[in-house]
Amino acid sequence: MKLHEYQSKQIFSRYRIPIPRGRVAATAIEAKHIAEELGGRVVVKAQVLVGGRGKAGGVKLANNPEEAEQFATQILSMTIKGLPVRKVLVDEAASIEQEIYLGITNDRTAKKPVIMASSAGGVEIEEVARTNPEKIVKVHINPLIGIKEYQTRDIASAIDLPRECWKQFGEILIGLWGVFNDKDATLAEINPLVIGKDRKLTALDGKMLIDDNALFRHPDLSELRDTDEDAPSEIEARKYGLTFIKLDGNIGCMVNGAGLAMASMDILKLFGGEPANFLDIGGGAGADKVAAAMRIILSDPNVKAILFNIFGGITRCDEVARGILTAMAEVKPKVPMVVRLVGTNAKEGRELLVNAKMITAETLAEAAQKAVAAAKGA
Amino acid sequence: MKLHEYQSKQIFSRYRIPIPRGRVAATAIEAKHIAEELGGRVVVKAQVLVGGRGKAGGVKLANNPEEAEQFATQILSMTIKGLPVRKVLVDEAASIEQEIYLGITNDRTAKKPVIMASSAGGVEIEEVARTNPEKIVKVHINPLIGIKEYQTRDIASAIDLPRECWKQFGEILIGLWGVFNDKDATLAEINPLVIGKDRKLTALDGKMLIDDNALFRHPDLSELRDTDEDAPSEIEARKYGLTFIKLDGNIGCMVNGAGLAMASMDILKLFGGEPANFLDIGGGAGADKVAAAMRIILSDPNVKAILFNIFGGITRCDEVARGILTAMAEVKPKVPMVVRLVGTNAKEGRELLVNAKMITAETLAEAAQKAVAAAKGA
Amino acid sequence: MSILVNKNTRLLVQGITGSEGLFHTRQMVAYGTKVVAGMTPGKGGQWVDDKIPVFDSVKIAAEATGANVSIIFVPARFAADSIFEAADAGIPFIVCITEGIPVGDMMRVRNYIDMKGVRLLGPNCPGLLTPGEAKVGIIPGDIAIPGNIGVVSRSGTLTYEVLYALKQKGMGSSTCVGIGGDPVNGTNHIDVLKMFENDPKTDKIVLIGEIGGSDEERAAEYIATSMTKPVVGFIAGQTAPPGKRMGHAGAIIEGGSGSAADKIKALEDAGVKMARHPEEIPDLLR
Amino acid sequence: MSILVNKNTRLLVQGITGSEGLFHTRQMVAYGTKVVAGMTPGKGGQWVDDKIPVFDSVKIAAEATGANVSIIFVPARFAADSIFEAADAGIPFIVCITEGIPVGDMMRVRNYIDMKGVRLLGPNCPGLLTPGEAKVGIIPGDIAIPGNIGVVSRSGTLTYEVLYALKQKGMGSSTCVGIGGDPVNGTNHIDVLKMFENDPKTDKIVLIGEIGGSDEERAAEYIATSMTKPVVGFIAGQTAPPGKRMGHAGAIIEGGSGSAADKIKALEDAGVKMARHPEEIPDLLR
Repeated sequence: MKLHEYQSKQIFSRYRIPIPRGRVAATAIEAKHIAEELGGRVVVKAQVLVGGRGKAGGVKLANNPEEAEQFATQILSMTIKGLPVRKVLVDEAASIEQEIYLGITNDRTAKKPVIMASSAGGVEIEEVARTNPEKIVKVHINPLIGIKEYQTRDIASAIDLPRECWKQFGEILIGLWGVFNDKDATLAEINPLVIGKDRKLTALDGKMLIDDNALFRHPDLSELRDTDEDAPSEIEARKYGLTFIKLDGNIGCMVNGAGLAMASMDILKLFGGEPANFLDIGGGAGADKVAAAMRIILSDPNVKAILFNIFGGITRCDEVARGILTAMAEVKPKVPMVVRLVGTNAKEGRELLVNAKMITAETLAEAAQKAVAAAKGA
Repeated sequence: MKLHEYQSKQIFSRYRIPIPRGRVAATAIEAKHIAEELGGRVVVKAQVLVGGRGKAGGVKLANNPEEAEQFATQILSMTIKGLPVRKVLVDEAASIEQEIYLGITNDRTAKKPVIMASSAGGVEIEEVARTNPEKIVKVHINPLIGIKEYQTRDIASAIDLPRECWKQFGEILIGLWGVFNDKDATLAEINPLVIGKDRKLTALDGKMLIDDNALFRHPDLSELRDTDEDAPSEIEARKYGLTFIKLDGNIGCMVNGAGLAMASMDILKLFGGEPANFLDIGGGAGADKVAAAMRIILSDPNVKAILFNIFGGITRCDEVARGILTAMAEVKPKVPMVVRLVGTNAKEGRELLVNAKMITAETLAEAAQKAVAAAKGA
Repeated sequence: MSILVNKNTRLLVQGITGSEGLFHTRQMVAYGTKVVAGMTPGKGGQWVDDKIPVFDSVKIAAEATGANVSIIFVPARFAADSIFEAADAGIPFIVCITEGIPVGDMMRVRNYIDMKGVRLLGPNCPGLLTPGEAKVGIIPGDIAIPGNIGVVSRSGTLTYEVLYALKQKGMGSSTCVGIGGDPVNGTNHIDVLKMFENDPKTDKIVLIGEIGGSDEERAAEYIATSMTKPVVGFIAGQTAPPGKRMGHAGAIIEGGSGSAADKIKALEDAGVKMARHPEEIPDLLR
Repeated sequence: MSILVNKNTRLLVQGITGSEGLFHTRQMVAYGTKVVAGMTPGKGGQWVDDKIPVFDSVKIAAEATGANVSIIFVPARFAADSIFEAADAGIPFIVCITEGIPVGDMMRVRNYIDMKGVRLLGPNCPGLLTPGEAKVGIIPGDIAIPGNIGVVSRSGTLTYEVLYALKQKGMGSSTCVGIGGDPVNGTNHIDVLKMFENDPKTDKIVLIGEIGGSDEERAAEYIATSMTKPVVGFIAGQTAPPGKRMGHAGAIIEGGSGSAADKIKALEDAGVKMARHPEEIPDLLR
């Protein structure tokens, strides 16, 4: 789950990471009032859960409250990469001497959280990794003992931070580790962390990703979820515990298991088709869940055929068949459907579907080829 | 540093450990008001930093607010083991089905915190250790990963806790570990943890010791220090960074280093004397500190002689000598003083003291014998 | 022979009285796996199907029954604690089926068990199967027959698909190991490849990977430098769009690496024959 | 020979620019100890007395100078971090002089360094001295001469008293080790006794203990079962009142055990000759 910049920075500031004075606004007039409160120049920043808002014109420097209002009006009417801007953050403008990148994420290979820091802040770290990989300093944290002060100094030294800033930097990094660890983040990032003309460090921008699996420990964070970032069909799928991702093709897919679902998409492509979605109904799905999945697939007008590939294990093929029948009775689909049932109760499942006018297949390859043909014929 | 029961229980409750409703009172009329608020029967408990207050009559069950006032009046006028009772805790009376002991302390041998639990709660754990050692369950906590839920169940099972209480017990124990770990406690104890007739668990009494060395991390706890528990001379000594403990003998001791200080006391005893105090001036003590130490020793009217045993290392003997001269000029002591200076700048120190009419000694044994003789002669 | 589990496996089931735990315990028993004990806190003293004693604690269960492998079916929020419990009780091999464990929990678990020298398979995995000897997990027993092919996979049902395809061609496996799709897990491809390389009953190996992470790339390096036995591979997720999760937390394309194309290339360069789809695998093994 | 430190010791001083660190660095250099590097965060690039380079980090200092022992003189609130830093930098032997480190910090440190196989002496200790070879710590160099007596002690100045008494009688020591008085420390009596037992230069041993804990009792058991060399002992704190701290956090009489009487009895039962006061020790060694 992604957090907005203003949400991340609010959390940072609870961990004593200095952030600019500022507040979030949902209307241009609010933005003006905040700018008046802050006095002087402010930055008006679109709060959307995608990167590249700067290039899209979603970040503007305003010299006075009137300008702030004007920019807020513009920005609040924007849609950036398909996401409507619903809020802007109005922060006091900073004096910037140097921009630093500082982030903590998980290193799955090392099985440890890793701190990444770079003196080349202000641009995306992926960009730095591509152009100046030697500028990124990486230091692992042993999760059993947490971050150590000496590590903050090693990093400060490695990115050539002025010595007078080491102490502040150490406090900020220890705070960022606190955020990352306490909030079950998978990313906690300050970019840029700026050194001002007064030699004070400030987190000018903030980004956090929270581990969805850990949200049960963080009811306060769960409430912050912004569903804008997800397609409505994905939100609907989540309600039923389905993992659904909309794609651009025309063959709907319903599979149990993520790996098998990906393999099923791959084989469609191999035989010249294009999957319309990734859909994993998970293990042990009952008829209700299957019916919901089918409704979601069929809500996509691009879908010209559906491939069901179910390998029964915990999931029982007869349950899946029942779900298909339920959904068919309800939505009366007009597209051809190819079904392949193998494993637990496959025979019973096939029998249930015998009158459903579905195309059947024995092997995955056969099923994929039939689905591709059906989609083209339709 | 010891915390009072009410302070410990306030901290417990922040870690979601259930405690009885109640508040602390400094006057009998306050106690009455609290009893009125609580309604029903209340317990009035002396808040003093010594054990055995129950036997001393410092805990009373009151059936109504008037009784509460009356008991509070009595208890607030008491002195328990030399400590005046300045506050009482007024708690609602509990229904008690079973009393459990639950504590966490440090096991220096295992180098790990250890949970101690016993179904024989309500009495001091030292008493249980003496009479029913098999009734104490001990489980170590790995400080790198903290307490694990399974450990709470293992303990619940080992003390034969009713199964319906395991979940509550687990939450309480995890809370107690949070208290112990977050607050740098050296002891966090609930005794008794009671099971009520409604099968709910409540921490009826609470005790915490905080690691003095960690107080720099806990300014909030430092403020809670109750200096009543220490003799005034010990408080005065702490101000100067001296470790002083008053004893019952008549030979004052000033030594650098805790081990050497104890050895010096021991040798006095060996030669028939009785030390009046333990006093470690620490390493590198300057003249000021030495003078303060001497004033503290001489404030004890029992002192008939003083033994100075200084083994110079970081501590310079000439500095110590200067401190002795300063203090002598100020307090004009009338008791004989035996001084032994060895090590760093011993020669210079001895020269400084040549006119101070002190008894000198070469060896520790000689110094001790001379001090014993001086104290007897006086 | 075989790897990790066999006829001498004495299995303890953590979470045995839950619906999933109970269902799969019965399946494992039906397969012939020696399930010697179950564990559910607060249910100690009960029996499952009048045959398997249930205990309150792993330690007591292991002491009483000599269990040497543990399998975990408890809900995600309790799963890390269950792994700690098994590790602290001295169980040397732990299989965790549970899906959805926070990655922070797994970091702590992994660093701790490494320190203790305990092996973990999973989490979020289907477990493993030594056909004809022991089924420890949820892989359907009837889709695989004994044989000389070692199978290691990050996926669940995709693995079944492969085992089923092998069986259709009369090919069997020595052991089939599902390592799970989580970003931080206990056992990775290389660990299992090493065991297969040293297992006299295994002659050929099937490696099934997914997009995300770099486990397959590291496996490729190991295959190139240290393996003598032939390996056939398949990578799922060639059509997955960059940056989107495909159900498994691990299956995220991370900054250009971890893509199916990169993994396929690395494995091909290491001499692995790559299948275009699962049903091609049997032919490539001939 | 000798134990732990000798002519080949290449010492790094953490906190070298602090007043204590600087004072004792000069003392150690004057004694002949090879102090190869200093470390104070933010002071990297400076030099101490134009001879010892100062670094910002232990890792960089150790890589640049080949330091193989580190001594810590930093304030208590930073000391645990300094131990972690030295351990993570691969220093195999760390001496921590600092007094007043929170016991919770030391628990974490000890459990961590045990996992890493790093040896720690202290904290709250005077360090150690191999007369004529190396002084690593604050024991005054001129109170001991080379010889065949190994000294191990929980105390500071009391140890000096013993060394001084030995020197007065012309007796010298192989190595004198101050293990420190804190309740949780890195090296205990048994660890040092084992090293002395195996050290060909050590013929006799002096063990100095204090009230509190059970380190001496465990040492007594080790002496009784595993030592061939004679041991003379002394325990301080016979007159200490129960339950009161005597400066060292460890010196608390814990529920009847840890008393001087118990320790003396345990050591006597193990065949250790016990001195009644420090100056009796030389005679008991004859």
